[in-house]
Amino acid sequence: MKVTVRLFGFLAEEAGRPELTVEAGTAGEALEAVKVRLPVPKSVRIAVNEEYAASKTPLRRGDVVSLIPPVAGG
Amino acid sequence: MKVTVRLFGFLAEEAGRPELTVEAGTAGEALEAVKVRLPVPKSVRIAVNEEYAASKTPLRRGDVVSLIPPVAGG
Amino acid sequence: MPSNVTVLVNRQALSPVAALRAVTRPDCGGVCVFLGTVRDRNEGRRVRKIRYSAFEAMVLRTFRAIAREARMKFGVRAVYMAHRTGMLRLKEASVLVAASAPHRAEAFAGCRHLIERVKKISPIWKEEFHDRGKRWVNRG
Amino acid sequence: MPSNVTVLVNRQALSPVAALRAVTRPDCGGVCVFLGTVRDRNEGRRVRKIRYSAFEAMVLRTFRAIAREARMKFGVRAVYMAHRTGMLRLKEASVLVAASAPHRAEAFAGCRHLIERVKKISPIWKEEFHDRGKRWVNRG
Repeated sequence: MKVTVRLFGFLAEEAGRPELTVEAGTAGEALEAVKVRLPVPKSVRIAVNEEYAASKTPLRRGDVVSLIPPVAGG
Repeated sequence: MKVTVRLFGFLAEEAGRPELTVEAGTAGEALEAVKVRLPVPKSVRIAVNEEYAASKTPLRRGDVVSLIPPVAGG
Repeated sequence: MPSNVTVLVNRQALSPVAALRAVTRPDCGGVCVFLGTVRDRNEGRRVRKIRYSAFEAMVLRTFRAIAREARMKFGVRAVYMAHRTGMLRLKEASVLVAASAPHRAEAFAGCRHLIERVKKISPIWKEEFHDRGKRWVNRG
Repeated sequence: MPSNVTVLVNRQALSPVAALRAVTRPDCGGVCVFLGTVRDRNEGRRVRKIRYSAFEAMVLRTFRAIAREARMKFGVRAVYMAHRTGMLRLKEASVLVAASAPHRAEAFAGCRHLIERVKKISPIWKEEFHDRGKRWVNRG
């Protein structure tokens, strides 16, 4: 299934774009697919839509995966 | 020595006035002199000029004694 | 401690904007502010309004001493302390204290220290007004 | 939790006055506010400005979740949480959190909880600009 992966922070900067499209059935597969194209540190977390999600989370049509670099708000 | 004693909070209300003049040589003597005229609970503290002071603090001409009821700011 | 300490006690409404302007500094990453506001209940009674009175000159002295303590104990860099007097309605702020520090832990600890000490040592009194009658709070 | 929670993330300057208006309640005796401000040094570097970016929709979700936590754990009655994005100069506030509670201990604890959790879970990033060059903070 084609999935949109949104990139943030230094990942977006390094990719030179705010999102990628990958082929994946779970959140973790989406991450792995991005790693083929872009170095992604271990500390990056995954969100599905607007919630943090485990790697094994299955994706449904229309879900958006986001890669969340270590946060630095405040 | 004649000393001005300032009253605050419920003490001023009960005395019906913001100060009294008493005869005293120490802060404690001033307090005792007020007690003759007015019930003063044990929890009342003494200040000389603008500082908390012990009973034995000697008074100098021009010193003002203040009776400080339990504080309730904030 | 010079102008990085601001102390006020008067009848005017408290100004959070003035407080923040006074304590915000380029060497500080955080500001913690506490406001005490008039609550509608106290010790089981319904409260209508509160009148604060103060021995102003001594209050200002205690504020400066408390600010020094906060600097020594918690490394806060700037302090603002203001207490209002006169009659206050529900929700109005009676006290506003603020502290800035390089890091947030010190800002919180310093600000907490300010309010705790004000409540312990600053010569301020309050009369609580009920539907009928009033009472001096913490009469001792 | 209904309208006693206000959450914001945008490019506009933070408003302490709006925060206080939002959280002040007659059943609360205290409001604690924390502001994070841009500091001129970080990890030994001189900082000139900071650019914040955010995954806004998710930030708002995390803010609401954090406000619920503060209510459950500390009994705070109203919460205001706002984070700014875009380029900020020294001394400007990047984050403003506020909590009201019946008593001050809960207001302080609740407010502290808000900022600690924002720093842990809210998807916000910052680029620190130096005299030359810039870096992503907490790049991991």
